[in-house]
Amino acid sequence: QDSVRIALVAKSLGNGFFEAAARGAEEAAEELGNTEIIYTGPTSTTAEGQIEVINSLIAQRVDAIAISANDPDAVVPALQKAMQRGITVISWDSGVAPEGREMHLAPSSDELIGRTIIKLAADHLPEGGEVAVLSATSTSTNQNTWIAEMEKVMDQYPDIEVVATVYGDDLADKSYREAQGLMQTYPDLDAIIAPTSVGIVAAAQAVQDASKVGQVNVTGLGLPSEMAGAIESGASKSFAIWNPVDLGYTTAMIAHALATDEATAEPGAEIDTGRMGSVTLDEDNQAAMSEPFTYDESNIDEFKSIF
Amino acid sequence: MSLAEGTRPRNFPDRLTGRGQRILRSWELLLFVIAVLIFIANTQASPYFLDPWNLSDATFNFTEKSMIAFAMALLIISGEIDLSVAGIIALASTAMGWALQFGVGTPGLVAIGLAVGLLCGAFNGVLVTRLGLPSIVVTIGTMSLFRGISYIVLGDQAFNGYPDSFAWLGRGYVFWVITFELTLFVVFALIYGVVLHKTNFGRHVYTIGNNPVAARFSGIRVERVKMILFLLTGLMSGIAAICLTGRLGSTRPSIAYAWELEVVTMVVLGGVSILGGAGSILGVVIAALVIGMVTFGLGLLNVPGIVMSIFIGALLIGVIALPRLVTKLRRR
Amino acid sequence: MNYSSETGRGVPVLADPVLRLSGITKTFPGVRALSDVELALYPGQVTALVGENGAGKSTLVKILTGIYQPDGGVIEVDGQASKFPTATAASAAGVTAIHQETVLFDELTVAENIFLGHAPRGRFGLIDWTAMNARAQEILTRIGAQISPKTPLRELGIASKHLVAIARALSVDARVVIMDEPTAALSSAEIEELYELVERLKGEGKAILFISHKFDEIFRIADRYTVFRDGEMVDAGMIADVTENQLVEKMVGRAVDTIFPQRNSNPGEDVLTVAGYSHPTEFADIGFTLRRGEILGFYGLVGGGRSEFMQALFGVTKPSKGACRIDGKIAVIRSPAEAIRKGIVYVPEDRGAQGAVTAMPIFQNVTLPSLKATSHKGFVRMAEEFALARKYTERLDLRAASLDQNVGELSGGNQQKVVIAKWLATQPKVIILDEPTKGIDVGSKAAVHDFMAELAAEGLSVIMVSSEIPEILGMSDRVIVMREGRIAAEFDREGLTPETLVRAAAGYGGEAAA
Amino acid sequence: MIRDFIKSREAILVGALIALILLVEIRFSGFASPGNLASVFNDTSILIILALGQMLVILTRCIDLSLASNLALTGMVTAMINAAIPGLPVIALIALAIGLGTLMGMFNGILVWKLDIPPIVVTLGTLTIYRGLVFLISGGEWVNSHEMGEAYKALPRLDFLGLPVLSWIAIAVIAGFVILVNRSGLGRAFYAVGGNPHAAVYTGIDVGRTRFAAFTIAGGLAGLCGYLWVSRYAVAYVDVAGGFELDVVAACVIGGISIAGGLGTVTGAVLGALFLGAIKNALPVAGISPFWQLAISGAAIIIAVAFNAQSSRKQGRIILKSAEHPT
Ligand SMILES: Nc1ncnc2c1ncn2[C@@H]1O[C@H](COP(=O)(O)OP(=O)(O)OP(=O)(O)O)[C@@H](O)[C@H]1O
Ligand SMILES: Nc1ncnc2c1ncn2[C@@H]1O[C@H](COP(=O)(O)OP(=O)(O)OP(=O)(O)O)[C@@H](O)[C@H]1O
Ligand SMILES: [Mg+2]
Ligand SMILES: [Mg+2]
Repeated sequence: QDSVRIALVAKSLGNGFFEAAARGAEEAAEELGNTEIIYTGPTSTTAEGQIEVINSLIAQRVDAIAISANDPDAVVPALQKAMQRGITVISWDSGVAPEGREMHLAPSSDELIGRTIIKLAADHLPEGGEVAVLSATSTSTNQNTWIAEMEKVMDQYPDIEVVATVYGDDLADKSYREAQGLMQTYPDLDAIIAPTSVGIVAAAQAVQDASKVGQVNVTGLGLPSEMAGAIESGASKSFAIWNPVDLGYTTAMIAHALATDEATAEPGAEIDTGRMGSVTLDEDNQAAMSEPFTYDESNIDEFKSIF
Repeated sequence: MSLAEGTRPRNFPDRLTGRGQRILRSWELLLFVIAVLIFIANTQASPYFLDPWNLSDATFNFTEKSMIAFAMALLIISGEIDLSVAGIIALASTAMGWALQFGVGTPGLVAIGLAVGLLCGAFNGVLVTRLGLPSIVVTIGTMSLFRGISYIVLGDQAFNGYPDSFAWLGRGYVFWVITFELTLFVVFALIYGVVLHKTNFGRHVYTIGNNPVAARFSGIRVERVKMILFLLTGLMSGIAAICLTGRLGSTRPSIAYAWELEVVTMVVLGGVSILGGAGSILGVVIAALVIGMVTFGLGLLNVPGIVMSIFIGALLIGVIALPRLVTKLRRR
Repeated sequence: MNYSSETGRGVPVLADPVLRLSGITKTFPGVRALSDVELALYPGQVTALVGENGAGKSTLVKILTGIYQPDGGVIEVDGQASKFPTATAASAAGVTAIHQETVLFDELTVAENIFLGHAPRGRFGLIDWTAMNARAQEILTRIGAQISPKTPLRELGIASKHLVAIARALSVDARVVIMDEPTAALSSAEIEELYELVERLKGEGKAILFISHKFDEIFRIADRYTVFRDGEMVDAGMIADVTENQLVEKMVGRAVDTIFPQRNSNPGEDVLTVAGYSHPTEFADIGFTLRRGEILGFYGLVGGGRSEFMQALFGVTKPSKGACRIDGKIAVIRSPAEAIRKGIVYVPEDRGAQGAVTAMPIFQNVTLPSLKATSHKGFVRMAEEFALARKYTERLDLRAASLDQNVGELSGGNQQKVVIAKWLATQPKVIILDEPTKGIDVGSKAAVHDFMAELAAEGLSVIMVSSEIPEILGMSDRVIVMREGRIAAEFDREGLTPETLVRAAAGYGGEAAA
Repeated sequence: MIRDFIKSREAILVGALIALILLVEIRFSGFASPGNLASVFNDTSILIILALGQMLVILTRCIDLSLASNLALTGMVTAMINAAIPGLPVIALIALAIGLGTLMGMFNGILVWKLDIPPIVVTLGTLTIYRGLVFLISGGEWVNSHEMGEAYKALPRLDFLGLPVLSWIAIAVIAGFVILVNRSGLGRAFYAVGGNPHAAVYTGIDVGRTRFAAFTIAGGLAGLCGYLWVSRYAVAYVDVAGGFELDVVAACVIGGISIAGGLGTVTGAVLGALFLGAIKNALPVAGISPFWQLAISGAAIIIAVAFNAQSSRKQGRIILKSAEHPT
């Protein structure tokens, strides 16, 4: 029998997060046997690029496409075409509108992430203080959802004030400059929350270069391999992330199950995800993995070589 | 002619070389051979390549870009360039999305897309022809300006919910596997081919590209021709914006990011001289097919896009360098 | 082959040549520009190099100055075989040139234009600007040019630019000075200065190669001559041994009638009336009438504003004031297109930049302003274009390989024929010819003159801008002299003398006639 | 001299720059403080160095669109080598970066020189090729801060006489350029080749070789910037400096370097870069929405080019002697 071919489509190639997810997917493929992972994606984070990739995957008649979308709507027609031709389509990480996929696997629930990022900052500010948000590209959906979720729980932290939200466009230099700008505009800034792996690294570097280690704590979502330096220098006291390896692993497991008809995507369905246990779909055919995991001095060395 | 009597007027033919010889020496033939080779290589490399539906899907890789490339070819032949085309797409798409919020229907959206394209083209055209500014610099500026306005309007938001009739313009099929976009591509290829090669206007475009001063002294309204070309390029960007927006079903400020360089690459690969004065639409058509086939063929092998772009970059330099290298070596 | 023994004819050979060329050959794709050419230059002597357009004179200059490499042949300097791979090598060997084209840099200062490539160096090999300016001043004074070395070149007029080019040639310590049509852009006073300079250089023992189409100056300053025809050296000798007519015959390979065509002019009704044409900076208050079948000469010193006015009349630039009538009707001309439609055409002075589209074929150049006639509803018709182009190029006796040959591949005279053919094809009422024979050899020149006469006889009205007095006197029915942007005088041909013209052009009581 | 300067476009740029700084200062006091201005300069250092390289290329009537890709590739190579062989001294890595960048510049230059391919075509091609190579050698992986050596990261930040070494490198490059451009034969050749390539040949200047030199120098500087960028931001990845090539061209244009060649000054290029740098730094500080940034820099380019064209418009020759010289 032919092997099951699962395409894992990243937002763009050359991003450590997705590389790590691909490793997780490979792990799942090995476990499942007779499964091939096609890890692919466009050069830059555009919808047009992803559509080209999807078209070529449809042409190859892969068995499943699992995509982290650059635009939840723009990729829908292409994915619908894929589904019409019998390809299993799921989204993971950054979602696709419901009509364009069978189910969505969120790395964590938006609510949990929103709560976590403010908590990370607040834990080190018992007296309260000023925090600012350094987001990624202005067009990425998940960033904005998390920030919105964070704002919903702000009343639990009356002493903490969010003074600004700026965008680093997921570019190291721009994020760096934005972080610098924040520190100049708000001399009393206590923390920068960057819910993006590019922004958090750049912000930590900016804090270090401004000799504000100890005054400004950088936190948010980042990868241990990229943040190890910042933890070491003290620019960041802690940060969180879900485990991309686990995310990729789970995605591949679900895609395989749906593609081989071992499971169907419908509200309430429970899908077995190997070593990760199982996920249950909600009424929107969405499933969330666990709460983000927090990394600090105590555990960074253990993870920095993993992802 | 008293003085010419001493020497007999020499007889010379209209043309020295026949049509066959001209074709044999043409750039288009070289490009066509490359296209055929790539086609064969693709059929060998992937069993999925020779499938009408797949090939039909693959045409989306180049149809929108090549529509702009046709107008850009004329503009570059006339000695100017427009790097703001992708910015125009972003702005036109944003304007359509904005109008959509007020319940404007498909015909209205199309009209807005075309109008914004024309306006942007007119803006570039005025800066270049009236103020006499170099187009490469002006359009580097308007490239940021047009897309920048999109960012100001949209920020991190997106417009979506385009009606199906509008989406059809980007996704619809006219007949079997023939998409609406592909039909437009063919129609525009014919129109631009005829305009450039068979009309007085086309001749004026070539003349201006070769020697704008002599063109002016010959009674050609150089500024007007250039203005028309900027308007056409804007209009084609507007049309591309309509198709692309219809296909994506959503508008974000980052739409068509970095397309300007891909369009210019297509035009130059098609044998249009970046210095102006030479080139053909047939060349651009073949170049569009070559780029489409390369990206699709490599895509089928799951080669990352950035590696494809190495391939296309090398193709661009290689195809232009090769004939020069050969003449150089032959002259030794 | 020994040059001096062959052409000696009792001429005392003074010294060994400084520079001797033998067997020099140069081919361009499709053109043999020079074949097996001989030339020797002697210290303290001026050798005139004459030949028709495209005979290969400038090509030889470029070979001597290291810009082109010959395909074969030997260059000997002081009896030593040498090679000039670059312009620097040539100037190091003591060969310097004033080129036919002005080869200067608008954005650099005068001093730097003079010293570019061999600027005085100071410490660490860095350019010493102070020394450069001082030395530039020295040279400029020496050639009698009143130009400050620190002025940006772009602020100079065309004649001053030419003086800078001359200064540049003299800034290297050369033994061989080549001048390729050095007087083409100079006024008569400046030409006089140049002659003096040549005398001085002769006195310093320099060998001079002087290229010109003007026989009066050749006979005035040259000691020797060399004649090129179609890329071959056909004769050489002492100037004292030849007459002007003999020289022309050697050049063209046949006897040439240098007398201007005989015309019976009987101008008809007024065709063009110009009144009060003015421009803020270029010209003021120009008015005249032009009649049917008339040739109206415009004389003046270079830079007198004639071309500027003609271009305004043709719609290239806008006049600030003034009106013109064509056939009695008021005509507003805002663009060349309008001028062409109303029957006025202009053959520009700068053939390469304004006249011909060199990278396009002959037939397309010819039909450019007549496309309306050869096309059908905006669609081109190639066959009709070829027919039209053939008709007019044949009439002008064009020499070319084919009608789809690029104009750039033609010699200067033939390019001019293409440009004229282009305008005749529009069947104009008035044709303005701006320096129609500038840089054209005697053969082609006579052809152009004959043609002009023929056109006038057919009823076309001709305005001829020229800086050559014989041409003006020989061709015009009437002459208008322009000076500093205004009409200085108007004359009938009858009884007009060169002196009167020169006086009018220079201003009464101004510098004396040349 | 002073009067000439006041009328020059450099003076206007200085004025615009000061006005911009004061404007931001009004909204946010402290922006114009020496410390902050120094940090803006430091931030703009890389742009300045690249703009100077690009200036040479543009002076010769060429353009180099591959500078940012060159930077990304050299940056990635030095980072990967640093990660793989931590013992290698930083100076060797810098030499390597410059060497590699120079090679890439030479590749562009040789195609322009020997095969006479239009520079925009050559560098459009190498723009994608060099960037693609970054992906190929890194496999899309990042090189992260903790994988880099301390010395590698520390150099650009080292404080020397109150300024970081990065700033000093920019100052050294500027000084070098002033001498190169104004006092050396090669420097003047750049102007000659761009001002009138045809005439340059008659002056003994080899047009192709001079262009080659411009591309080579620009490439070498891009290589240097590759190291500086990666060590400054302590991260190397495929998209480093993506799209930066157009910023560099924009800096030159704003600085009055004529795209037609042969016209421009070191001061202009530096000021153009500083102007862009100041805008980029001022926006976040002045609290202007980041979404405005693109449109503002676009408008700045258009205004600058319109302005430069206006001030350098050829004054018509004046033939007419006015009334005071009647004949
Ligand atoms: N770069 C070139 N490429 C091709 N052909 C050329 C080139 N330069 C000159 N020729 C040709 O070589 C021949 C000699 O030209 P050259 O310029 O030496 O003539 P010339 O004697 O100086 O004429 P003129 O009196 O018009 O200046 C002409 O037929 C010309 O068309
Ligand atoms: N300073 C200058 N820089 C560049 N070109 C110049 C300059 N001065 C004059 N020219 C050019 O020289 C030509 C002659 O100038 P103008 O038309 O004013 O005088 P003219 O009386 O027509 O002289 P000519 O005898 O050359 O026809 C024109 O084509 C003009 O563009
Ligand atoms: Mg000549
Ligand atoms: Mg003139």
